[in-house]
Amino acid sequence: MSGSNGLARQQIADRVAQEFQDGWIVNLGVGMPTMCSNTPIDTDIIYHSENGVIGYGPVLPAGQEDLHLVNAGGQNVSLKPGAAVVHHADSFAIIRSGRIDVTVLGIYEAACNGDFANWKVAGAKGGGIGGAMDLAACAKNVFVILEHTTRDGKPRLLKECALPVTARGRVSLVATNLGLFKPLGDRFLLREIAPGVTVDQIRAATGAPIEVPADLKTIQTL
Amino acid sequence: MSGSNGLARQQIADRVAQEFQDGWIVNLGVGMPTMCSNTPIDTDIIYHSENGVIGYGPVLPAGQEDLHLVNAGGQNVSLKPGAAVVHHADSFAIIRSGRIDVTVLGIYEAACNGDFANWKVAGAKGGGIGGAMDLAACAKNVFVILEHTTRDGKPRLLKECALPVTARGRVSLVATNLGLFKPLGDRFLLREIAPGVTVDQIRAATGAPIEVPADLKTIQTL
Amino acid sequence: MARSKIFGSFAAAVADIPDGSTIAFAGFAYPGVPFNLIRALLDQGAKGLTCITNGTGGAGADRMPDIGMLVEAGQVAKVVAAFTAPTRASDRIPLTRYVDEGKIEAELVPQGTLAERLRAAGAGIPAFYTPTAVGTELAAGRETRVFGGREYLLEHAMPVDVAFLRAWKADSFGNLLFRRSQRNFNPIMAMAARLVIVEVEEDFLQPGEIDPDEVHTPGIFVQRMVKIPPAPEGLWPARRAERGAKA
Amino acid sequence: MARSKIFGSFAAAVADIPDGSTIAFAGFAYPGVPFNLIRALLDQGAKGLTCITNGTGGAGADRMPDIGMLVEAGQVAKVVAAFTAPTRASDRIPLTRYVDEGKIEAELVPQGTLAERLRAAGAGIPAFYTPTAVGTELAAGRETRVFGGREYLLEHAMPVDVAFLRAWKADSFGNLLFRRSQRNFNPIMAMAARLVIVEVEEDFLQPGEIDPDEVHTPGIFVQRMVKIPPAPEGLWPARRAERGAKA
Repeated sequence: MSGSNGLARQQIADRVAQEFQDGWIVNLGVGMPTMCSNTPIDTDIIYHSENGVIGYGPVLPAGQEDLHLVNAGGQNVSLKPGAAVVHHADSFAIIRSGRIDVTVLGIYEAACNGDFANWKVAGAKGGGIGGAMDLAACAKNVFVILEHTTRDGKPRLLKECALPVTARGRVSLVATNLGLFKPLGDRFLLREIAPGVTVDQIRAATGAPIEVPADLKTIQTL
Repeated sequence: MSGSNGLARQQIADRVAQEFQDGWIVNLGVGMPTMCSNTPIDTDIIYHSENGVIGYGPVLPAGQEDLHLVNAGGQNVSLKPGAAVVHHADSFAIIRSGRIDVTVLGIYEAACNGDFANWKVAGAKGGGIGGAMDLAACAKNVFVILEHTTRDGKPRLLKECALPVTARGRVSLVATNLGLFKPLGDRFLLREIAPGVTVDQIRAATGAPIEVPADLKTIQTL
Repeated sequence: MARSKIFGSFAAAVADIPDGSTIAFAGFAYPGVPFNLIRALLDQGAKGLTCITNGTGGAGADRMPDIGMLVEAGQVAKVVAAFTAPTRASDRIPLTRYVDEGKIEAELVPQGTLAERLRAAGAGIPAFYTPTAVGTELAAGRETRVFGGREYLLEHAMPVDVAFLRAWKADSFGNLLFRRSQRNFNPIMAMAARLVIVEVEEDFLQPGEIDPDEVHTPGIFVQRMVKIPPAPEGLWPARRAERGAKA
Repeated sequence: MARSKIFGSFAAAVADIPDGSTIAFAGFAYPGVPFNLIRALLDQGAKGLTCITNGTGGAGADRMPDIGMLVEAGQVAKVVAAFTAPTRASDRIPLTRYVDEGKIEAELVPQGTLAERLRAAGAGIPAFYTPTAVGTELAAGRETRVFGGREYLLEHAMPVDVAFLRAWKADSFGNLLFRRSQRNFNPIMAMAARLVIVEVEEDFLQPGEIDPDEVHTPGIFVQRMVKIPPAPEGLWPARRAERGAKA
C-alpha cells in the first residue's frame, strides 16, 4: 500500500463532530469518539453519557476533578449550566426511546450493510458491551470511528462483519483515517477522502466495493 | 333483623388500624379506610399514597393546607419527618413489588373465597378503579372495610361476588359494622363480633356460611 | 443558539395542536393539573382528541378547567383513564352520559398500569407484563402468561403526541422541579410525549440555578413553557375556605 | 420504635450474608462504588455468590476493592455484567481466566438491559420487551416478538437478595442522596433488592433534614447503613495525581 496514512485520531474525531447539528443530544463512546468533544464547533450540543449525565462539558484538569462525576469513559468531566443527572434506568430510557440524536462509537469492524462489531474479539468467551448495543439499536444516527485497517493491514470495512455484530443495519456514517463513508447496502459510498490519500489506496484497504462520486471532496482538517 | 347496628364508621376503622404492625407501610383507600389514620395507635406506621407520597401525616386544618400536597383521597395532608416523594411510576413500582404491608380498601362486596369488588356498580359502562387493582393484586395484606349490608338490607358478604371483582383471592380481613371476618374459602371465620350484635343477626345478614369460634371475642372499642 | 422554549401565552403554546392528537394531562386531584393549558385547549378547539388522564373531573361546585369540559365541548373522541365513572353510583361526572350514549370511547386502565404504560413509552419498552387486573373483567380475553408460577397480563406502551404539565419551577432550558405531590404523573408523561408543554408557577430560572442532582424532569424532554400569571388572569387552585368564599 | 438502620461497622452490616447470595454492586467507574462493603465482604468470606455489576474491575495499578478480588478469592460462582471481558484484546481482567477455565459462569448483558431488568424487579414487572441486542449473538435462540413492525427481545426481571450502595448523604430513616454521577445504578439496585446496605460519605442527618422532594432513594428501600470513616480507615477514591503519589 502506498500513499499517506491519512488523518490523525483527533482529525477523524474533528470531522465526525462537524456532522453534529444544532441542539443535538450526542452520546460519545469510549476512546476516539470522546475526542469529538474537543472539536471547536459552533453548534449547541448536549452531551449525554450512559451513567445518567445530561449536559456535561470539558474534562477538568488534574487536581480540579470532581470525584463524584465521570462520563462514560471514566473521565472527570465538568457540567454545563442546565445539566441534569438521572439514574441508570432513566438514562437508558432516554437512549431506548430514541432521544439520542447521534451516538459515536469506536468499533472493530463496519460492514456496507450497516452492521458493525465492537464488543467481542475473536476467540474470546466474554465481551465488553457496555451501553453500545442499546445505543446502536436506538439512537437516531449511529456514527462509527475506526482505523481503516488492522495493525497487520487487514481491512476493517467489510461486506459482512466477521466478528459478532453489535447491531444490524444501523450505521449511517463510517469515519476512518482514510475517509468518510456511508454504507449503501452492497457497497460503501466514499463521501470524502483524507488529504494525501488515493482512491486506489482505499480500494486496496477495504473489503467491500467503494462507490466514488464524480465530485469527491477532500476532508478539510481544522 | 334485630340487635344493634354495631360499630360506627370510625370504630370500624379503629379496629382495622389495630391490626397494623410496627414499621408497616400502609396504604389507605378513599372513604372509611382514610379514617384508620385517625386512630391513636402506638405503632410506627409509614403511610403511602398512590400519588407518590411516602410518610404523610395528619390532615392539615383549613387555612393551613399545603396546596401542593394531597393524599390519595385528595385531602391536604402534612408530611412527617423523613417523608419522601416519588413520581407515579415509582409509586406503583413500590406497590407492585410487594412493599406495601397492607392496603385497606373500601369496597362494595367481599366473598369468602377472598375475592372482592369495588370498582364497578351494576349496569355501569365504565368504572372507577384508581389504584385499587394494583394494590389488591400486590399488597402483602389486603384488608377491606364495608357496611355489612346494602341500604335495603341485602348482604354484601357473599359466597361469590355478584359485581365484577377487583382481585381474586387476596382478602385476608373483612371489617364491617357487625364484626371482623377472615375469608376461609367456603366460609367466613367470625374473628370478633361488634358489641351488642348477635351471631344470629350476622348469619341473617350474610350471604355465606359463618364459622364461630368457641371463644368468640367482642371488639374492644376505643 | 437553540430557539427559546419560553412562550408568551398559553394560546401560543397550544395553537398548533392538530385534531386527532393524543394528549396526556398530568395531575392527581388538584396538584400538578395544567389548568391553564386545558383552558387554552378549550379555546383553541382541537377535536377528535384522545385524552390520557387519571380522571376526567367534573365534580364540585368550584370547578376548574378539566377533561370533562373538553368532553362537554365535543373535543374528545376517546378517554383513557383510571376513572371512567364515578366510584359512587350517586355521583355524576360529565363523561358518563357521553360514554353511555356511545359518543365517546372510554378505556378504563388501572392507575398503576396507566403509569407503567406511560413510563414504558418513555423508556422504549413496547410491552411488559403486570400482575394487576389478572382474573378481572379487564383481563377478559386478553393475553396472559405465567412467570414463576404467577399469572401476568401483557400490557403495551402508551406513547402520546403531547403532554400537558404543571411544574413548580423551571429554568429556561426546561429542567423542571415539582413540589410535593404535584409531581405525580408529570415526569412520566413528559417522557412519554413527543411535545411537552408546561405551565410553570414560579419565575423562570437561569440554567445552572437548579442543582443538576435535584432536577425532576431534565430539559431535554421539554419543548414549550409558559409562566402562569397571577390570579385572576392565571388559574391557581385555592384553599377550601377560599373556594367556598368564591362560590 | 423501629430498629436503627445505622450499623457501627461494615463487618457487622455484612456479617449474615449467606453463601449463594445474589448481590448487586452499584457504581460506574469510581463514583458510587461501595468499596468499603466490598472489602468487608472479602473479609466475611461468603462463597458461591452471584454478582450483578456493570463491570468487575481489576485493571489499574492503584486498584480499589472490586468484584475481581471476590473472583480471585474464590467467592464468586457467577457474574452478570455489561463487561465480562476487556474491550481491548491486549487488556486483562481477573475474571477472564476463571471464565476461560470454566470456574465461573459469566452472563453478558447490555448495560441498558441490565439497568431495566433491575428496574423491572423493583417495579414488580416480571418481564418486558426491548429492542436492544436483537439480531446479535446475545439474542440467538431466544424469544423475540414484533410490535409495530419492529422486532423486540423478551427480557426477565433480575431480583437480587442484597444490594451494596454508596451514597453521599443519608438521614437516619434511610433516605438517600447521591451526588452527580454517583447515582448511576444505586437507586435501581436499591429497588431490586430485599436487603439494601449503604456506605454513606457524610455524617447522618436527622429525618426531616432532607427535603422530601430531593430524595433519590426513599428510606423504605434501605435496611442498613454505615458511615465511611476518614481515610485511611475508610476507602475513598483519590484524584489521579494523589493515586499516582500513592502508587
